[in-house]
Amino acid sequence: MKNKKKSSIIVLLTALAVFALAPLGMGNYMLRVLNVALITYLCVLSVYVLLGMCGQNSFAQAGLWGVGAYMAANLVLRAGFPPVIALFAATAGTALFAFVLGFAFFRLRQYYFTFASVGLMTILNGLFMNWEPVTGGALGMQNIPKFSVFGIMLESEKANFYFILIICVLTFVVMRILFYSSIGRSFMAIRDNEIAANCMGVNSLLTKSIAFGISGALCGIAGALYAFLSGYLSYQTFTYQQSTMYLIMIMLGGTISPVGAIIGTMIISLLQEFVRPLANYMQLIYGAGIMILMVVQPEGILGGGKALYETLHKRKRTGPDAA
Amino acid sequence: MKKAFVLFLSSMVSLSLAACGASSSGNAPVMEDTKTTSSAAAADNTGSTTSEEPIRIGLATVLTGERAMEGEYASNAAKIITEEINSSGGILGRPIEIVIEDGLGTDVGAVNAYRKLADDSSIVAIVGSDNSNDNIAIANEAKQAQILSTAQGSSPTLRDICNENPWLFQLRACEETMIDALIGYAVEELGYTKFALIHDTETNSSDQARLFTMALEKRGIKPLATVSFTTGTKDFTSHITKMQQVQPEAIIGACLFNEAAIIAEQIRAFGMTDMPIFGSNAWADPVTIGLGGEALNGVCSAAAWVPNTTNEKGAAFSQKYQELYGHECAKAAAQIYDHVSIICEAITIAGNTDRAAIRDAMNQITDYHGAITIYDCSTNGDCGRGGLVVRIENEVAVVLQEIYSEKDK
Amino acid sequence: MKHYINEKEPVLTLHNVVKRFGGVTAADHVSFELYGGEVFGLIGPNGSGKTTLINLITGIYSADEGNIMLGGKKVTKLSTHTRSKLGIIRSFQHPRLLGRCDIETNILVGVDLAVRRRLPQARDYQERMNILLETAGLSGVNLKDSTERLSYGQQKMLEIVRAMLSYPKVLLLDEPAAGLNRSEMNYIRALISMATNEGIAVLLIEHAMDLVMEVCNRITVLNFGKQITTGLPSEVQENTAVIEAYLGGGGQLAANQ
Amino acid sequence: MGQIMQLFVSGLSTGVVYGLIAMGMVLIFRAVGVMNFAQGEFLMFGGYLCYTFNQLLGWNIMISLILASVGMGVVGVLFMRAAYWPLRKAQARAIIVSAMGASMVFKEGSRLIWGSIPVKVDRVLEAPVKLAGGGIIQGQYLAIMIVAAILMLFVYLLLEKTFVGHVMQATAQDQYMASMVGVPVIFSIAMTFALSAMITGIGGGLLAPLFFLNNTMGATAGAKAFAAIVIGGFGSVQGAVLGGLIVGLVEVFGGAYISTTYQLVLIYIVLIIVLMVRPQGIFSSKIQEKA
Repeated sequence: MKNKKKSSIIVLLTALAVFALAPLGMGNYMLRVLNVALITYLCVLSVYVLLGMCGQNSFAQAGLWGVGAYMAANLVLRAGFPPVIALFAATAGTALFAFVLGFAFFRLRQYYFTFASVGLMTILNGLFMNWEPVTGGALGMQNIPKFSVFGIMLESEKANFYFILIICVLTFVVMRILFYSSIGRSFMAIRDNEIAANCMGVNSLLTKSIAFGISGALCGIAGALYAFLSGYLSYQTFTYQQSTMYLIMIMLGGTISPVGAIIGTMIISLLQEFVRPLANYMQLIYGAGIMILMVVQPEGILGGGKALYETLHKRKRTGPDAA
Repeated sequence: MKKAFVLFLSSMVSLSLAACGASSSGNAPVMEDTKTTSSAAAADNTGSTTSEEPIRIGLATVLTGERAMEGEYASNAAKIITEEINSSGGILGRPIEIVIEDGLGTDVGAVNAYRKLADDSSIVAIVGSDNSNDNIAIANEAKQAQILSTAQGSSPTLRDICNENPWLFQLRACEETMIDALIGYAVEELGYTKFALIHDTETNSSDQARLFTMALEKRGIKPLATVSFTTGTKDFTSHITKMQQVQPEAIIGACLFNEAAIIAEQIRAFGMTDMPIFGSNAWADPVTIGLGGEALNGVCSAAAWVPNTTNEKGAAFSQKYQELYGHECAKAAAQIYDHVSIICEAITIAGNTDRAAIRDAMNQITDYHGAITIYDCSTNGDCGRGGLVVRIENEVAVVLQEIYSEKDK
Repeated sequence: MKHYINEKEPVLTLHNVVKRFGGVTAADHVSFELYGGEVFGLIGPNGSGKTTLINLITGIYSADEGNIMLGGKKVTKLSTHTRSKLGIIRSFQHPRLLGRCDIETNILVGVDLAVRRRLPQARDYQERMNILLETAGLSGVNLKDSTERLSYGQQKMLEIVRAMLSYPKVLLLDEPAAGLNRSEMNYIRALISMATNEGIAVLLIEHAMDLVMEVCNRITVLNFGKQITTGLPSEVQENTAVIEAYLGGGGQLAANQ
Repeated sequence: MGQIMQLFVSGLSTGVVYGLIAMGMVLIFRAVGVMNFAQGEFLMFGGYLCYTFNQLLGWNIMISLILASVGMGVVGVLFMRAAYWPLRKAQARAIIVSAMGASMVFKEGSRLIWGSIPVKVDRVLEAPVKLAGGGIIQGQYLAIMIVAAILMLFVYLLLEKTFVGHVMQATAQDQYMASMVGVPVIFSIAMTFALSAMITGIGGGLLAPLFFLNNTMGATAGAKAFAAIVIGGFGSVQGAVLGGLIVGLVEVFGGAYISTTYQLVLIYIVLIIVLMVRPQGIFSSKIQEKA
């Protein structure tokens, strides 16, 4: 058992190393694609926490992403805070925002909550577009400075890549810890059987709100990172469609582990860039691809892989026994 | 078990990254495909001009998604201009080729498309999309990548951004002069003093609404009512009743094509058949007229372009477009035509395809007669110098006034 | 092993509890007390309101009338999770485990509850877990396996183990023996006696009469939500009203005996 | 007073439109228990089919509408077979995702076929009609009201009075039980998808002269139909229609008296309030949760 764990850590580290070395010799374009994919990964991870762990499906994640982004941009541009503080404040602020809303929304069960989240998403997008004093209206907010800490400014795309990568790795680790913690278990208890969870002392409303708060924190970080990376925010980015993309990503990757979020995000983000040369047919192929993948692999790539592994493993294990 | 996932993951990541690496090096087969889609016309003609490597110009537009219409016009126009230039000998003895990338209609997509073009060292300049948001999103990118880029947006915000950014040119008349001319016509010639303003909150339209208000204020008039709506609104009853309440003499509209047509139809349906309407440039666009039909008759608009333009170059292009594609040529197409021609002009002046040289040459263009208007690029913003005040009669936009102004330097 | 521990204070008291669903009265003025260390049987024909009563005690349903007291504290209006944090823990007729998690996670949910209850012994669960798994006949399973790999009986057993790990004051077992084979029944017996030895008050709903008669100290019989009688197993067995109810309701008592 | 009347009339007429789309959505929701995330695309596709017959082939608008509706029936069955049927045993969200993929295919496919420049089709009734109580209603809206009323009656009669309807109802109640008593589940679900697509398709054709057709028209209309279902109570056809009317009225009166900019936001605020107060929707009885 221990051995297995050790080897899987080694493999994970190797994967990380490959990833970390990847940008060498990569152009600005591909780096930006990767950077946005990493930021998207944080949002998809937030869907993992809510949907994968806690069983609650939200379509408001892109809205929370926007809340984080506009919050960070406002703190830096209007209030003059240094980016580091803005990053933390946006994370905490979005988390709090989501947590408080969770208390209202999680009085609703199952898909009623999902419906309310669609409403929240639409309302937030409407605010991003029209609340001029705060979000700059449709024109958006420009000239957000790059992230800087201790006087070091992350000017280049590559520097940003490593910075975002580090944050992604950290959040991944935090999610693993969460997964094995008592909070994580109460999430999963609610997902698998809410009534049984209540009977084992899990407070549904509070626990779901915490899950929503954590997902808000992830979206908040992602939002702040996006604001610093792109330097420009507008309502076009934080849309309901974007939220649906997150769901597509997590479902294609698989909801059973945060690794599914990585797989889903990378596949969808990179698939979009790979089908780029098809120009006019790009979105058609892309949509068809999503549909086919889902039909072929309803449990996501990770779920399908797990099932495949288990059948192979069982065969291997029962084989010699039977003989 | 976890090991399997992780192995799978790592192999996937390395695989995809390998592929990314390949595509980012710039000469991957991926690029070849783009060529075939965007420069079919070029391929036909290269034989007649020269066998030299083509000069490649990027075009970041929107091919798919909600704003795909822009891309349809843009790629059609790109084919015409490529063919035109190549059949007349090309630029610097080399044919041109337009490489199209899809910005998806989102900020992220616009930046990705732009960067993909800018990263390709064989591309000498980039034509930007017809949307101020996209243009603003790429403003800093242009500075970083140091490649001549053009913006099609007409907002004054964009003008200011361009004036600060040596690499970004607003090859379009800033809406300010045009809207001022339209309001001047309405107030001074037609004598209206009571206006109600309806506008979309989307970037261009809200900018236009601001300009309308400013132009009115200049003449000592305040709009009696200002109502706004979001793109995609289909029922304007509440907006129209709000405007009706203040009993305006004329209605000013700043919005996009679909909404312009719907607003016009509903204003007419509610009995205001003779209400004069003054609209932003989208109101006189062939797309809007095609949708709104006779409801648009009598609408005056500050347009950059009408298909039956008096401009010689423009008329020829408009006719060619109509023949080739079977629908009227809209502003979105004419703009691409001008942008590419001006870039080619800059390349000719520069005498080589060095990105910096082309940029410097750009500022030397001070009196270029394009299909839409005359361009003065001595400063980066507000390069288009003219526009039209048009009135729609019998579902055709008729030019009332041609506006032309010198650039203040 | 019938040791009737008559403590002064009951652990759980139901006083005239009423629950109506539309026109049906599923619990009609039910009253009884549960003492620490005793096994209290709740029997009755199908649809007599036994599970409803457990749902009322755990707070899944709220009582229309009457009071439920835990120790000296009134819990009638409290939410399910608060009641479980006070020590009212149940098992389900059909096991409700965390179906997509491994066995260990399921067990740890019980430990989590103990931690949430701020019990000092909560964190040293390893030893108790091993004892419980052995008592339940689960010592052979791989804790990393998914619960789907367990048999139906094992799942039920795991649910009781999970409940026991949270050190309940009152343990409500909803038909633990249904669907179990003979050897698995023995594990149930062992688990129940372990609970009573720890002074836990056990409420047992069961159709397997031999088990009920064997382990219960007292029994109450429900029919159409009404308590027909409450008493020692021997008394209940001879009560004519009870026999009538069972015969009327399909003669289950007779069939089981 | 005249103005309020006008607002009321406009609210009702757009409301009927939302109700019509919502009705199609509810039929599928009842049958398979999952919201169809490609319903807006049915609307768009139906509109384009109608455009093809009416504008490209030059046929009469009524004939075009009927043909478009029949065409949409086929599309509905194909959609069900490709995007829903293989996933019927999977989690609901897998079905949602595959429908989202399908909706992209619809949108982009239509763009490739019909282009991206918005178009329109002929109106059924041309002239605006002045109502007795004050207020004007556009002829086309009147036509939509009439068609919607006919369709609602048709759906009611089909579901309640015919054998096919009973089969569809039975399947909607419990697929497993239905299959046990010999109802061909795939047939019944295919019928439901076809019916839903046909209704929505006619809606698309009727809306095309008012909203104009482009490949993304489904999204806006779909968003409001969705609100209609949630507000009215999903699961019941009547609820969807009434919900549509409420959305229409909230839109118009909210626009007139609160804010025109935030019309859509207002609708969704109402949606959230309704969810908070009465999650099952205004006109729906509570769906008993399984304990």
